[in-house]
Amino acid sequence: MPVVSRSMRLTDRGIYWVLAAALAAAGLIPEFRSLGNLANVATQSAALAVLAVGQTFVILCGLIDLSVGQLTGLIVVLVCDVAAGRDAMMAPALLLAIGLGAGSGAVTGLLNNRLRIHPLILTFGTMSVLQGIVFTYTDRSVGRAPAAIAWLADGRLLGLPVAPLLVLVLAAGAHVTLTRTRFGMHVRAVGGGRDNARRAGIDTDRVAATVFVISGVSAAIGGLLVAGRLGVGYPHAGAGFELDAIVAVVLGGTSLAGGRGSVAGTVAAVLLLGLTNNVLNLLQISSFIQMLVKGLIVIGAILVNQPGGRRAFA
Amino acid sequence: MKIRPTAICAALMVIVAALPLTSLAQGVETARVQETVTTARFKKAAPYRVGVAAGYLSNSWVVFCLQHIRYEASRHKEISEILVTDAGFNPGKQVADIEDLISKNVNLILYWPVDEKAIQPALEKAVAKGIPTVNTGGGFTYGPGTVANAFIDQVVLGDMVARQLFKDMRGKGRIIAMLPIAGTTAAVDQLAALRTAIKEFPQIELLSAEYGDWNRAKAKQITENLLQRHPRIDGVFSPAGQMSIGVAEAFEEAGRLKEVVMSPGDEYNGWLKWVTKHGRGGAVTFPTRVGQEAVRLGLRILNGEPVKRGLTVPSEYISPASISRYVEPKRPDDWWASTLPEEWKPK
Amino acid sequence: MAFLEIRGLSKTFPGVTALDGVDLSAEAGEVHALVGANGAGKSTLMLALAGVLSPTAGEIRLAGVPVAFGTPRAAIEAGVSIVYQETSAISEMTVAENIFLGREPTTRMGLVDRRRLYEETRRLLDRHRLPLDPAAQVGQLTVAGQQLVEIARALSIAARVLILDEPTAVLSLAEQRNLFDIIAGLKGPRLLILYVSHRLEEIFAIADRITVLRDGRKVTTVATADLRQADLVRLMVGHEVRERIPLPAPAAAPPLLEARLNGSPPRLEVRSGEILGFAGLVGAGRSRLGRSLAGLDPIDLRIDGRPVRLRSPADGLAHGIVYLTEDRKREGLFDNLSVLVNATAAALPSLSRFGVVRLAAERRAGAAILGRLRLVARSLAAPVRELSGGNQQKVILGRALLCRPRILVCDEPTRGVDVGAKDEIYDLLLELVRQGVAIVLISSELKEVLALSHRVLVMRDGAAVREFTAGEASEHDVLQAAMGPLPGAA
Amino acid sequence: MSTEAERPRVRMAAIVSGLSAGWLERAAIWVVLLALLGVAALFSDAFVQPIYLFNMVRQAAPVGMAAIGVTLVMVMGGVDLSVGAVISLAAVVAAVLMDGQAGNIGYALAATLTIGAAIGFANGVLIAWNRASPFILTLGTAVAVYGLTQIYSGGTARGIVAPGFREFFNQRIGGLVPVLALLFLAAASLAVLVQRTTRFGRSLYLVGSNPGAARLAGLHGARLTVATYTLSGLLAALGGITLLARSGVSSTFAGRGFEFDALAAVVLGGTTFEGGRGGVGGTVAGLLVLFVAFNLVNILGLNYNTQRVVAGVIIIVASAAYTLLTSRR
Repeated sequence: MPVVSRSMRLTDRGIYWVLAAALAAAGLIPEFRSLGNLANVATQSAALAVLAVGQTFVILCGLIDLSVGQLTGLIVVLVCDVAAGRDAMMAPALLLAIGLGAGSGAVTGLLNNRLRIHPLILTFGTMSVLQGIVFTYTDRSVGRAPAAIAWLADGRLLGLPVAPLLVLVLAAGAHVTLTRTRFGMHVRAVGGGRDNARRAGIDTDRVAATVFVISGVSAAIGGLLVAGRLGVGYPHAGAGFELDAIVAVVLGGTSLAGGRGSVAGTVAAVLLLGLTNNVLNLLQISSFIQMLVKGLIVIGAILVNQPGGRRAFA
Repeated sequence: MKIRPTAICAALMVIVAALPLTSLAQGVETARVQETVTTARFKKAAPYRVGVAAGYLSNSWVVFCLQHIRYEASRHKEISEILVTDAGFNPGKQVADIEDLISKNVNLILYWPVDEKAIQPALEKAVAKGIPTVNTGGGFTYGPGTVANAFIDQVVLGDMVARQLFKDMRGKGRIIAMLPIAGTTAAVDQLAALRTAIKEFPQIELLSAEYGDWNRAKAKQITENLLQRHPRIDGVFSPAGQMSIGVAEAFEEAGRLKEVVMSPGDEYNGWLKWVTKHGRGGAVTFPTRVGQEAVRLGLRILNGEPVKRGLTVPSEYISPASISRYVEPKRPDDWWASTLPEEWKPK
Repeated sequence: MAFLEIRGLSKTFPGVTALDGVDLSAEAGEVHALVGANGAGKSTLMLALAGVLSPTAGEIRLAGVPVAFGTPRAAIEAGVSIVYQETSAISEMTVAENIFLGREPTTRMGLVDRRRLYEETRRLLDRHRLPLDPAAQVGQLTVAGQQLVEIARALSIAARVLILDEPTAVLSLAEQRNLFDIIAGLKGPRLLILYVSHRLEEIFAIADRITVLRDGRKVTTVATADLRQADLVRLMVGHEVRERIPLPAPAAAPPLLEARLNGSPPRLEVRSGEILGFAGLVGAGRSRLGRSLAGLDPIDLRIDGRPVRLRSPADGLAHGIVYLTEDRKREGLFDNLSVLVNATAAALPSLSRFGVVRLAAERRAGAAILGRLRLVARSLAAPVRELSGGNQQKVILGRALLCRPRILVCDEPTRGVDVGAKDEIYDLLLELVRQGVAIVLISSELKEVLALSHRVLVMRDGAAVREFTAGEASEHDVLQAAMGPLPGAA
Repeated sequence: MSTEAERPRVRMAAIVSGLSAGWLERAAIWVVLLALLGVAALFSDAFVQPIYLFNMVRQAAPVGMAAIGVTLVMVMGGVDLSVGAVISLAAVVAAVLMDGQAGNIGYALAATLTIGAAIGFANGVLIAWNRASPFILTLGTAVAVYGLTQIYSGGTARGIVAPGFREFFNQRIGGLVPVLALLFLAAASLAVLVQRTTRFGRSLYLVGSNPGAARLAGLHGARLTVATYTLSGLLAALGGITLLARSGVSSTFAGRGFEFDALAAVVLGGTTFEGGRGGVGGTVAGLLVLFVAFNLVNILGLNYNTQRVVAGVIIIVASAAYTLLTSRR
């Protein structure tokens, strides 16, 4: 019997076409074609890519997590402050980051399951709380990232930039998780119809809690990358990341209603956004016009990519 | 999954509570400012491409500062091009912007940071490639990524504002402080200067320090609540004129403007108008021409001339009586008194 | 001690007692039908059994062991599976993924074994002769297809109890027949099949015993062999069902509505005061044609002899064409809005002035029409989702009537409606015809079409194949036309 | 037990309000508001002073104006995140067009409202005919509009507010009620009236509740979408003008973040992302809950950071309490 893989609909592919077109257009700029520049684009996009991959799980599950930006900020600050530039503190800092990310995600998941309020409002609230915690902790840059974390974010391995490699590994892992594990299927099932998934015997609360944990951990890894790049614990470091991540996920073809989407699309969308920044800079477009162009790109991409959504969350 | 999150949450709370806020504001150290920098390794032949890595551009002071940069560049034939990037308050983007400028082979980078520490590694990359970097604006940075600074000393400015305020209050009373975005150099230095100055005035009490984010509406709303909380406020420390207006309005609407002494603001036109109208407050300037000084400093570095690590652009006190020489009543509030020629003022 | 023993099961929702001390015993090996009017508590009982609802009081024993399924998962693990009335497959996933959702086969690595998933699905589908592609996206299947997915899923789970909650509501005749074969094949000494349905013919065809519920209480359990259809109806509704009023003759007039058809006859015509029935299997194109008439798909139309082009249902309404959808949930009801608002939704232009709704007039009009339909509701302000299926259908009928239709296109007007309400709907259609409305009646219930229509148009594969006039056709003839020249049909 | 609906014993008020939800559901957020006010009053007597409370309404007016529009959009099943950007643009544009001349006020306000409506119209057209996700689309619009604002203004809020403009809107009628607060309450009342009694309002609920059924009932979903987003853009522009009137504007990002405050108010008020529920009345209460919360933590003298924590907790607790009150079905 033939095993047929899931057929891809035309609309799911929109982002790849847009990315390919953007790459082709960018290729006309000489500076863009240098390998160093391409590595820059990939490295610059790494933290957002990790966050967006985590957010893909959440959105596929029909939820949303606005708290990841401030969580990233908190982790950047804590990691730098605890490590204070000492490589010996690398392990505790890592543990702290991952533990905090997972813990915060678990709390969000728990609240989501218990309180039954819309995840947008819930995580809007936790975002505010986390922001308060960050600034209670410090209102200015503190500490220093250890060299090992800086290497993770900015270094090279066998001539290749490390951060994009890390993204590749994580994205591949996420892809396999979503398409090849029972958990991944259940995420899509819960997103496709919570009650129906529940009737099929899936513990929907556990799935929801787990995706928030994944999102928290992705914020932790993203936070490490940001910390490595910035080198210091900058308390505003995470601001706005949540929206960029959500935009990337949706541009990547994942439906805000849940159930449909892919990690590959998300990563492609992150690249598209990074590419846009880079090219507009290289072209010396005024930053004000850049903003307009970026808005138009988001609008254009959503029009190409998401027919069929009619509701706020579709 | 039932126990862990709560435990971690609790642990987090403990961590946050246990770590004291140890960092104290550092004053600008004179020795470092005065240090001489040898610049032979940056010497290059013209023409020069100058990169400006702006931490943000959507702010009228910065817009004026950038115009000063463009104006000064126009006076030097050896500058062939100015490339400007805007990080929009995102240090991660500013890092990327600096990398992009390096890719564009600029010969000099002027910058003002979103967060000075965060972009140091990127700046170090530039310096390593022989591109000199000049910090431009309201802070002094000492580090391998910053070759020189053209700056306004915020500690000095904060100190001038504080002392003028205390003088106007006759050395006693209860004050509130309205500061810019929490964590910025401006907010940190100004508060540190205020706290230091207060030590000499035992009868001055700081009731509350708030962050109005350079936002007039926010400053107003915060003040409205401060007015509820504190039945008597004798003075307002607010070095940023655009927030001072919001603060003053809140006092005025509460009918309590008479009881309060407003500190000097800066040469923000809206504030200058307010000073003109009310004949009080005055200004301690935060000169936008620092941009021009930065360009000149950069050119000297590209010539291989030794320079001081820090070039200070001094703030001046303008009394309410002499404010009329600075205020431009027909211009918008969101405007700065400057020495720019008319044709170079923002359109 | 019976295989399944339910004692004193009660379920109360705030303000509503859905089940009131129901006892039921059923044996392994039998097909046990559960019948009752809408709101009798059949679905609640089944949901409690499937672990979806937890009962307020009472006890369920399976093979003598008390079971309390707190979750659907517990029920599944105990071998109890259910096919829901409304499709509950997840449309973003494939057929195979849906069938084994929550029970996916895995490899030793812990990954989902896709090969085995699809092979097992294929085997399951082949075994039960279900015409589904394991790799198809469920969202792209028809409603009937989605129902089949669920039946397949239930079949793959059911070890001890299989619950079918009105499984045939959306199935075509051939699929129904196939399902009955499957059910017959499944009957075995260890499996209890609980079968919930409105369709009496079905129940008499496949059930061994019948339990009748009324108003949340059990009326009786009887062996099918001991019962006549009329008796059953009386047990369900508590009174005799009236005989239907004979069909009035249509007016001799030029056609009110004409439409071009594929096939023969090449044209559809309906006159004022006439009911034209559409018969055919599900997927034959009846509903599509009905939707075209309402302005949802482009079609060549003539109204009063003049060519008309409808771009939207709004255009249709402007010409007096009102469409009654077959899919109440998806495009009929405004679930969370009140009964009144639901009823007047399409008639707002006539109930408002300068864009302002005349609330008093609206209430009067709504109350009048719903009163005429003998609606049973707590209040006109109650959310329409609280109503039973029959009453919901009445609300939608009321909405149609408030538009003063000249042409009424009804798609499955009695689907999911209990016997009593059915008769009331028939009466209403006949009354409308008497008032000169032209009706296009689309129904899967052959008896209904034949009893009500002046003429019956039979469709097959998107084309018209035959037209019968009243009295001329028997069920057998119509079926044969609908199914085509297949050997062994009907 | 058949109820004879021919003799409707149902009061008219019940039918009208029965548009979307039960009495309890609609009252819940007001209960939360009153409870919060009660708690607040324990901490500071400011919360029982009418002059302070009206001032709070004035503070809330800019976000509130936008929140009215967002409510209507969300009742219809959409969402509009571009309002913060439109507020920012409107505040700058209005000031620039006034150019310090009282004679320009009328023209400036008309032009500003037109621009806001045009942006909303563009949102509506893109959403109605391309069926794009409004969440992301309006986020994109927001970025584009911020870009436009920067291009237009060159990065400075370069307008000059006309004399008399701010004075008029900020004066207190009877020494108590600021004109701005009154204006906002009037706009909200008008919106409640529109939502309850007009065909437009009814259509919002019908389309929001079930677009498919609404289509069959003869409603034009696309036209309604365009009209509603246009209205939302218009109200956001009005919010920008309100902001200019309340505090003057010193930045081209004056309304940044207001979209989330508005969204929080709308959702707290019982309007859901699914559409067909809630309404402007609840939004007003939700908005006041937010502002009481913000002001309470401020007035308690908690520092800015603690304010964020408390505000977040209040948002979560208030919505949870609200859900608890309404979900006993």
